[in-house]
Parts: sequence; C-alpha cells; structure tokens
Amino acid sequence: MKLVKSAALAAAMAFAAGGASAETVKIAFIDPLSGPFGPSGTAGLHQWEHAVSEVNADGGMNGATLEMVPFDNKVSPKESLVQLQKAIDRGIRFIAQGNGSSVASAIIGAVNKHNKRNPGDEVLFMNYAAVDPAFTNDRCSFWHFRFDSHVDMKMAAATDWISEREDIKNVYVIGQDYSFGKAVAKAAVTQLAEKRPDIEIVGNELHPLGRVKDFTPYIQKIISSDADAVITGNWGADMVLLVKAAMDSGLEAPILTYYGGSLGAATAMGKAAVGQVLQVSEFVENYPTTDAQIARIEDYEKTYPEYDYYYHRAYNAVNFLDMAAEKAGSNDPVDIAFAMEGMTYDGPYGKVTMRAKDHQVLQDLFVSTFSADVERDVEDTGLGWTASDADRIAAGATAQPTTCQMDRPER
Amino acid sequence: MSEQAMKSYDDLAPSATDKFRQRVLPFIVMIVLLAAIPLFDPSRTMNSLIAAMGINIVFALSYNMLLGRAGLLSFGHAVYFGLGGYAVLHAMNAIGAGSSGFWAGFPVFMLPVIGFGAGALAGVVIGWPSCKRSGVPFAMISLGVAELVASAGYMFGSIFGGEMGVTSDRMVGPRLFGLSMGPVEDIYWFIAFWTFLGTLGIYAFTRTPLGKMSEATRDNPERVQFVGYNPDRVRYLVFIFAGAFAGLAGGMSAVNYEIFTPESLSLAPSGLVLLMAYIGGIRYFTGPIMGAVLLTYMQSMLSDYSEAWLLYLGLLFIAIVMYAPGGVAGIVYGLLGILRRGGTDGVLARRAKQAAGVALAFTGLVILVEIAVRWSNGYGEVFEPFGLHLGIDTPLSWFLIAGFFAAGFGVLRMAREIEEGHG
Amino acid sequence: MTTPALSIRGLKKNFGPAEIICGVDLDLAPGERHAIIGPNGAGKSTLFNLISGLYQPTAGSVKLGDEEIVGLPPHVINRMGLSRSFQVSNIFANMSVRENVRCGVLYSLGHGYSFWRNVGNLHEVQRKTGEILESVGLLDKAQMPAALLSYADQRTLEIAITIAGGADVVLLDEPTAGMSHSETDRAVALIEKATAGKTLIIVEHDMGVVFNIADRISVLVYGQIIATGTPEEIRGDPRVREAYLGDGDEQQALAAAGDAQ
Amino acid sequence: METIVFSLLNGVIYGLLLFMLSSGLTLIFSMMGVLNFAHASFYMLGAYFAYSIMGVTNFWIALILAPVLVGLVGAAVEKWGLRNVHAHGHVAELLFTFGLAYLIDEMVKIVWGRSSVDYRVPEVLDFPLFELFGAEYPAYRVFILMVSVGMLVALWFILNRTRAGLIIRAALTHPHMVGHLGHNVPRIFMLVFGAGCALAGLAGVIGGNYLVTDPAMAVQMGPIVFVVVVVGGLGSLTGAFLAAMLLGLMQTFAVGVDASFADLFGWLGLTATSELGGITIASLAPMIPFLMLVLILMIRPRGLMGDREL
Repeated sequence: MKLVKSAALAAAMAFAAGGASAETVKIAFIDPLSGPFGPSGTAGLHQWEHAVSEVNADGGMNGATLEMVPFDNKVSPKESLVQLQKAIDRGIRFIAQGNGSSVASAIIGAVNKHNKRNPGDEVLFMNYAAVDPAFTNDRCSFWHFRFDSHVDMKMAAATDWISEREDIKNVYVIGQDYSFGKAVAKAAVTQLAEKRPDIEIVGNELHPLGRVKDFTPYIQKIISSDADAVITGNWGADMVLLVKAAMDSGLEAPILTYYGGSLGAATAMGKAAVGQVLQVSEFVENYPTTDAQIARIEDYEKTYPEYDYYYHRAYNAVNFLDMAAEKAGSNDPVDIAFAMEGMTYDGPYGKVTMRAKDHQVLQDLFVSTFSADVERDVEDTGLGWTASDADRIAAGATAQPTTCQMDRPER
Repeated sequence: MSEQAMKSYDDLAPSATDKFRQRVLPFIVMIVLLAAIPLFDPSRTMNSLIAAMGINIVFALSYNMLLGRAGLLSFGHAVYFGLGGYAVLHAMNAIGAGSSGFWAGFPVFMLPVIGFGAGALAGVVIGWPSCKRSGVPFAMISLGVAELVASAGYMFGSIFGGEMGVTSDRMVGPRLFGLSMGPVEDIYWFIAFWTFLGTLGIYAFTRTPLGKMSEATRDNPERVQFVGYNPDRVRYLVFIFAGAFAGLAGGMSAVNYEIFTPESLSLAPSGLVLLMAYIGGIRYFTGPIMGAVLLTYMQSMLSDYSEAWLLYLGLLFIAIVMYAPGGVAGIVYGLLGILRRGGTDGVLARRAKQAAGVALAFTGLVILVEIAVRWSNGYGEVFEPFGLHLGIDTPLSWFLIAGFFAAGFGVLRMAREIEEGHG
Repeated sequence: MTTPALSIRGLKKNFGPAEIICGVDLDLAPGERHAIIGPNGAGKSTLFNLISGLYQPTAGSVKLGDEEIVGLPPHVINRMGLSRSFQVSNIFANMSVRENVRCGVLYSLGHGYSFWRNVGNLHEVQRKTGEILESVGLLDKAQMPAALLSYADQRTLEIAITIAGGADVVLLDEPTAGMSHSETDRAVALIEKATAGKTLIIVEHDMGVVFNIADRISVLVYGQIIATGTPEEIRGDPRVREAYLGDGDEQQALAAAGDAQ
Repeated sequence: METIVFSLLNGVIYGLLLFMLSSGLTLIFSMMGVLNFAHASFYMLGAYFAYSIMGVTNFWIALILAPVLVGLVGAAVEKWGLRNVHAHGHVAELLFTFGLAYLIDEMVKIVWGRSSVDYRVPEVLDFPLFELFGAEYPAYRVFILMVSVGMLVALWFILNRTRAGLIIRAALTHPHMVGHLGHNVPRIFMLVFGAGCALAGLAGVIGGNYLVTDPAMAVQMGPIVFVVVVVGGLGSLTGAFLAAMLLGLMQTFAVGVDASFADLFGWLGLTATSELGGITIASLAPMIPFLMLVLILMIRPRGLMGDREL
C-alpha cells in the first residue's frame, strides 16, 4: 500500500514539476486555491497566467520565460508564511498575492525579515489586491509594490461620485467588524466631511465578519434611517447576503461597494440589483477601450471559459515587471525594484504610475453600475458592469498623501 | 510478619532491562534522530516541514493528555495553543523593545516557557468551569468556549492584533547556545530541543501519581472517588497541564513563524489536532506523534498534489474510527506483534491480503476523486497519472475505477472469508 | 463507653415521593463486623451509597468517629477512613492489576495529586502495593490487565482496592455475589484476613457468609431496620422470619445457615 | 417601534428555521445519544439537492423530493456507518459524524463547485407581500413561516396522535426502553436518523434560497444547531422550539440595539474610546448562542425543558 502511494505521489510530483527549464523566472502565486475563497484565488491565478503568457509570447522577460507557480495559502496568514518559505526554498524570488490584507501584512513582514537575513537572496512582493492603506504608509517596504488602489483611494473615488450627486443627503456606512471594514468606515466619514459637509452620516455600523446569516435587520435599520446611499466594503458572503437582503426588503438607495464585482456576486444578486449596486474598480468590462484590450478580454474568456475577466491589475503588474527588468537589464529582484520606482505605463484604461515614494500604483478608477444592458455579461447571468466617462475618476483625484519613510537598500 | 514488612516487592516492577527498553531507549533514539537530521543537510523545505512536525507533535501529545489519557473530548484545544503563542509573541516584542528590565535579558530560545505558563494560566481560568462536567457536556463546553475566545480574538485588537494578528522578530535579545535564531538551521535546534523536552515532559507526566489517576478517572470516575480522589479535581489539574503543554507548542510556533492570528484560536485548528491525535492512535503514547507527522506531511505536501486532500483526510479519519480505533499506532504495533510471534498462523498473510485489498480499492477511489475534482473545476485539466490520459469521458477511466474497486473488495472479501474460516 | 466507629441516626432518603430509607439508626463499635441482610429492594445498596457519600440523605446524620460526614463528597469521606466496594465489579479495566491496587494506595501514602514524582520511584507505594497483592493472593497476576481477570479474581481485586487505602471502616457490597462455593470460601477467608482489626459492614445474600463473618446482624426491610443482634438472636427473631416470608429462598437460606451452625 | 416589529418578525422566522433544523437533531440525540456533528451538512445537502432538482423540474417537486433524498442518505449513513461504530460508545459516534461532516463538505465542493450556486426563490413567491414602515416584506418569508408551522403541526400530530409517535415519545424520555417494547431497535434508529436528517434537509430546501447556498453553509450553521439542542434540553422538542425562538429573537434584537459597552457600563468609568467600551451589543449578537451554551451547561445541564441531564 505504501509502495503504491509513494508511486502515485511520485507520478503526481512529476506531473506538477513538468516544464521547468533554466531560462525560467518563476513567480510564486500565494493565494487561496481551495476552501471557501478558492474560486477567487483561482480566478486571480488564471489572470496572472494569462498576463504572463502574453509577455512570454512577446519574447519573455529579458528573454527568460515567466512561469506562475501556485501555492495554496487557504487565506491563513500563518499558512501563507509556510508557503512563502516553500517558494523561497525552491529558489523563487518573485511573490504575487492579493486575497486578504492580513495575509499581505504577514508576507510583507516575512519578506522584510528574509531579505534582511539573507542578503543576495532578496525576494520581491507584488501585491495585486490587498488594500490596507498602511502597506504604502506607515508599514511601507522597499520590497513591496501595490498594483491596486488602496482603501482611501477607492473611497476617494466613491466620495467624489457621491459629492457630485446633490440629491444624496444621508449616507449609511456598513462594514465588517475588522481592520479593513473599520478603515473603509473611517475613510468614508472623513472624506465625506471634507467634500460634502452637508451630508449626514445616518449610520455607521460594523457587523461581525462572516457570521451574519440574515442581513434583514441591518437593512431595516438602513431603511428607517432614510439613507440616500449606502457605502460598504463588504466582500465574499457578507457582500452577497447584504445585497440580497437589501433587494428582498426593497431598499431603494444605491449601494456603493468595493467588491460587487467579485466572483459569485453577480449570480447571487441577480436582476434585482440592477441599477442599484455600484462598484469602485480600476476595470469595467463594458467601458469603451482599445481593440487590443478587447481582444485580450476575449482571449482570456476563451482560454478560461468558467471565469470572467476581472483582475486587470494582474496585467499591469506583469507589464511593470517586464518593463522594469528591461530597463534594469537584469532579472534580479533588487535591480527590478529600483527600476520599477516611478515607472509609468500607458494602459488601455489610462496612464498607470508606480509612485516611487511609497510603491503605490496610481490609476484611474471607475464607479460602475450593475446593469442588464451590457455587451459582456458576467457569470452567464446576462448582467454586467457598465460605466460612462462621467463615472471615471482621474488617477490624480484618487491619489492620497503618504506617510511612508522608505528604507532603501544600499546599491 | 517482620519478614513481610522487609520485603521490597521490587520484582513487581518491570525489570531494569524492560524499563530501559520501554522508557529510556525511545528517548535515546529520539535524541540520536534529532542530532542526526542536520547531518543529512536537509533542504530548507525539509527544515520547515520538520519544524511544523515538531510543533504539531507537542501539540498533539498535549491534546492526547485530554482525549487519550483523561477521556476528555475537547473541541477547543487550539485556544491554549493560541494563547501560549500570543503570550510568546508579546514577550518577544517586549524583548525587542526593552533595553533594560526583565525582558532585556530573556533569550528568545527560552520563550516557550512563557507559552507554557500562559497555556497553564488559560487552563486554570477556563478549566475551572469546564471540568465540572465530562463526556459530551465537556465537549460542548469546549466548543462554546472556543467560539467565544475566537470571537474575542477579533474584538480585542490590542491583544490579538485583529485579523492581521500579532507579528514579531525573533532575532532579538541575548543569544543562547550561540544561536542567532535567524536562519532555519538555528531554528532547527530550537525546535528539536523543545520537541524533545515537550515529549519528555508529557511522558513524565503520565508516570506521576496525577498522570496515573487521570487514566483511572477516564476508566472509572466513580471508583476514583472511593480511593480518595475528586475526579473533577483530577480532570481540572490534567486540563491545566494539557493547556500548558499546548501553550508550549504555541510558543514554539510563535518563534518559528513569528506570527499568530485569531483564527489559530478557532474550531478549525482544534479539529485538526483532534484528527492528528485520533488518526495516530489515542491509546498509545506514540500515537499522536505518528498522527502529527503524518498529518503535517499531508497538510503541507499532499495539498500541493491534490485539491481533494481534505476529502482523503476525512476518509482516512472515518476509516480509522470505523475499522481501526487504535489508529496508525494500533496498526503498527499490531503488525509488530504479529511479526514478533513469527506470524506462523497465517495472520500475516491475512493482513497482507487486507492491505492489498485496501490499497486496490483506495487506488480506484483516488482515480475517481481526482477525475471528479478536475471535471468539477471545469477548465479542461485532465488527470494523467503514469502518462495515462484519464478524462471523465474516457472509457479507460471508468474501466480502471470499476476494476480497482472490484479487485479491492474481492480481495477484502477473500481475507474476511479466511478470517471467518479461522474463527 | 467508647465512641462508635460509625454512628447512623435517623437516616432518610426519598426518591421523589418514594421513601427508600425511612429512618435508620445504627451504631458500630470499633472493630465490629456487622452484616446487613434483607430482601431484594430493601434499600441495602442505597444505605451504602448514603453512608459513603454517593447519595445525599434527605434527613439524618452519619458520624464517622466524632465527625459528621453527611454532606461531604465521597472522596473526602474516603480520606477520613471509610472505604467501600461495589456490588458489580468497579475496577479500572484498562489498567493492570498492580496499577489498580496502586491507585488505591497512592492517596493514603500522601501522594495525592502530585505531578512531580515518578510513581516508579515511590518505594513505599511499591511496597504497600506488593503487600496488598500478596495478602489477597493476586501477586502472580500483578501484570495482567484487570479486564482479563476471571470474575472471582475481579471481585478479589475489588476488595483489594477497597482495603488498599488502609481505611478503618470498610463497607463491602455483596463481595461473594456470583461466586462458586469454593470461591466463596476463599473470599470469606480473604475478607477475614484483610479486614482484621477494622470495622466492617457487609451486605450479603449468602447466609453462610453472613453467619460466618458477622459479630452482629441488622435486618433491613423496606428501608427500616427491623432487628439488630447477634447471629443467634437474629435467627431466633420471629419478626425476621416473618419479614422473609415473602422471600422463600432467603428464608430457606436463613434456616440452612442456622442448621449449618 | 418599527425596529421592534421587524426584529420580532425576522426573529420568529429565523427561530422557526433554526427549530426545523434542530428538531431532527433533538430526536436523534435524545433517542440515540448521537450528537450528530454532520447534522448541518444534511441541511446543506437539502439545499443543494433542491437546487439540482429545481434545475430539472420545479421548486415544488424539490420541496417534497429533496428532504426525502436527504432522509435516505441519512438512513444509509446510519445503516452502513454509524451502526458499526455504535459499540465503541458515544464519543466514537461523535467522532464518526465529525469526520462525516468533513467528507460531505468536500463532496459537495466536488459535485457543485466551491462558490455559491444560484439557488433562488421560485418566481411565484418572489414578490413583496406587504409594506411596513416603508420597507417591503418579501412573500417568501411568509412562505417559510407557513412551511415551518405546517411542519410543526405535522410533527405534533405524528407524536401525539399516532402509534409511531407514541413509541418515539416513549423513546425520547426512556431510550433504553425501546428494546423492551419488542421493537427492532436498529431499524427504529435508522428510521429516526433518516427522519431527523430529512427534517434538516427540509430546512435546507427553504433556507438555502432564503440565505445563501454555498459549501460554507454547513460550517456556519453547525455549532448553532448544537446550541439549540443543548439549551432546549435532552428529549424535549418543546425545549428545542423555545431555545430556537429565543436564539432567533435574541440575535435579531441584539442587532437592532445601538448601545455599546460604554453606554451600558459608562457608570463604571468605561469610555467609548476604550477598546472594551467600543464594543457594541450588535457586534456581540453572534456570540450570544455560545455564551448561552456554556452558561446552560454550567448552571442548568438539563437545558430549559430537558427531563434529564446531558
């Protein structure tokens, strides 16, 4: 029995390790690939794989083939460190991760420590979705680059959108009771107070993370507060259940979300959410764009028919990596990190800049609306996200000051 | 009469050779093994895996002080592991911050002692209400307490650091044994030292009067009262020690990973340690060690090869509960016993047949599960072991699955008929 | 007059509306061997459970020497010097015979809940354990798992655990139940030897055993002691014969035991 | 005022759903002594079965068929799994169901995928029934109410008016007596286990589209079911009903309370800016069940209405 088992394992190992070559630069993708968040991690992985395949088709990174190596972290910070160690042990020096600021926080800490303890063997962390502002403020690190707009930046887009709508007088903020939810609430309150002092925050509610099964009581509170708009940073089941309860109870105020577009949400929200759920993101599938980008989206959705194009920032990240390597003339993480600072890139949705001061990407954001009248739908629901130019918030307007004191290695 | 009073009855106890063979030798082997591992220059991956195993060995052994030795089924043992770990991280941060005072002189190497103390303290506080009950009520209380503590973990950010947890840097404070505690090679010695000490400590506990009475209380709490012991008190004290050793393991984990998050207090890790101890075999001291090694390996390696590893884990667990309550250790010792007796009565052949049957059926199951997983994921990946192409619509797949199952159950039936024939 | 070793006054126990023990008074002189007999369901085991602290009485008092023990938990009563056996074997099945006896010895030798000593190094404990095993004749089976002992040996072990703690007052609940004649004879000899100098209360159905061992006998019927006296007095007591009328077996046994004397 | 009315309505519905889910476990636990860890997994199976059946036929067939299927699965589990473990005692049984929960979770993920499925309310019931204080009240909730009450009445009828009910009631309070009545105990256990699972399945059918049908739903509900059974008390369906209602109402009402610890204990010097003072009653709502569980086990081990201790 033992023999059969080890033979099976050996076979599986050969299967997993196939295709390695000397000319390969590997990127460790550390995100949930199983468990409740598995689908969203897998979606991210495919987007990265697709982005990498584009670079490879175009001659690779300084001639080297890029390869994504998936590591399943089960969204646990601790497990992420185990997987990070595994990746480093295999000689991988580029790390990509996005799901969960707690995980990103752990990885930043571990990467800092590793680079300090192992000079000459540095690794670089490309964060594509963890949005705690601290990562590019107090906790900023030379080894960390963020390719997503952080909480305050997205909130800047959301509050800009609100402040342009005079009929909104009362705003209700609801979020998950943990650091991210609190950061969203804080950003909403302070930014609204600045931009529209006349707006009253009629509710600022935190609910336990992932434990509420029925949001109706919260919705009833929102309705009785006469809110004209709702802001929420909820993700996962908390987002879906909140919107579902809102639809069931006939809430009429628009709901501004951070993650309305995440996997599975459209299916769960259904037609009722049309026109009422909005999302702040750097990418909107039905926003007019270049032919090349449309071709890319179509190619992606053909390659991975089960998934919708969502993490546009994966392409930004891979392009930045490729460009920085070319600029530095080296595939070494330290050289690439220095080259990436301050770099800009003309993307299909406007100019993208990697701010040198704090390694925070600056990009245009969109407040898109869930709609039934779309060319490209999500999850085969016939529903999707649209935005017009009026919903586009320029990168400059979303930029936030930073407290980062970057500690750069000596060259 | 006087002659009898003089008699020492020393011959009642196991002979010195037996004592050495059963109690001292295993620990010598353990020391030799731990000392020999670095000679093979393990890769960093291997080092990380060994560290995880060491931590889980102590954790699972501490759990078995409850389940195996005291008969207390707990669904909240990770609480003590986590609290011990948190205490150590805070202490580590104090060492890092303090230029003077108590913490300044505290070597990181010795921090698991703090975890031990914190675990014990948590045991003192939580055990007091819990240990008034045993059996299913105790299990339910432990479940409720685990949920409460985990929720509190998210609520009190200053202690538990919210969902980001508390992090620290272990390269602080005075050095001990010349270890900087930075590189994994240093950490190896740290883990080896505390794994050995933890194992030794828990073993020593089983040899104390309290340890013996805890087994007595498991077997027969009523009778324990009539030899002068309060069963609640016995359980409570054992509970404190189990918490303390779990805290020690948590402390090892805190130094190894330099992070703890509130999720490590929750039901999931408590369930995992239950699986480790039970799959390993709760009736044997070495059972939890085997379970910890096996499950740690599965968790960190198998999960790379198969998405369905949790399914295999569940199957393994149910198979153990139903057919081998002695766990892996029970199987191993059973086989050793057969071998020692020479296996002349055909038992060995029967066991071999059973093993072959199980292996065949299991192979069929693996093919089925792996094909199903890939089909369910839906992006066209195909299970290709040994260069075979096994898709969901490939007749060969189903032929293989059916073949393996039929062969497996056929062999098992044969083995059973032999057994019944014997019986 | 010396203080009784055990003194029971007005002891009552109700289970709901049912009165199981309705006012028992009993005094035992130090060193006395006292048997309690009575038909099935008379409340003998309940009486034991009340004395040993397993049940709380509804009313009444139990004194061990000068100390009131009603309301104390069983383990405290045990430490004060009262020990008991059980009607069904109540041993530590997963332990060896030696370990079973050792469990009984530990507390009395002051090792309580200690977790800093190795039991293997406690020579006093080893010696005492060995003595007890030898005195009950289980020395050669010391290493056997208790669960594998024969029934009679399990009953013997039950007694061994009971006396291991060195209690002065020993309660034995049907120690010979289910034993063959020869086994019973051996058990009686063992009990006599093991409880020499101690105060003994024994519940027993085997009248041969009762009349062999007991200095005095109490007859418990429907929760009340209807008679207490020497074996001769009890045998001649008309109330006892009357009480046993409903229970032919016992009456015959009583008569037979009388003849045997 | 509106908060109270809505909390009452929602609390009652949530409580009824909880009761439907827990009543099966109360039956199983009281008669067989098995604290079925996988009970919520059967609830999840109910929702997924209904989703699949609804894909082929319609909701009403799913409403009948799905619980029956779940019941059959439950009976099969009892016959070929649990029964073999029975001899090893209750802890072994508990462990068996613990492993079973793992297994069902993983199988559901393989068969139906790892994200939520689109199991929605049937269109005939997908409309606002009435409006109250400006908020619409969905008809489906009233439907849940009706199904729950229907189940309650049916259960009451079976227990009090049929021969089978008589046996069950006797067995609830005196489980060891069933054998003496000359009944086939293993068969009764199998039927009870199956019926209990079917009730959980029914809860899944009507709860799965009211909440969300995803592989995490079992883990989320699992511990709460234990709370209901333990707090309600061994052998008492009435107790389970009370406990479920109590939990449902307490949780919904706690959400509606705006107070924080600082408001409650301000007189002790607790300020809203302190960590402890900042905790709101609403955020404590999900902890309430477990607090109740621990307190009940410590203070009143027989539960609210139980006739014997756990």
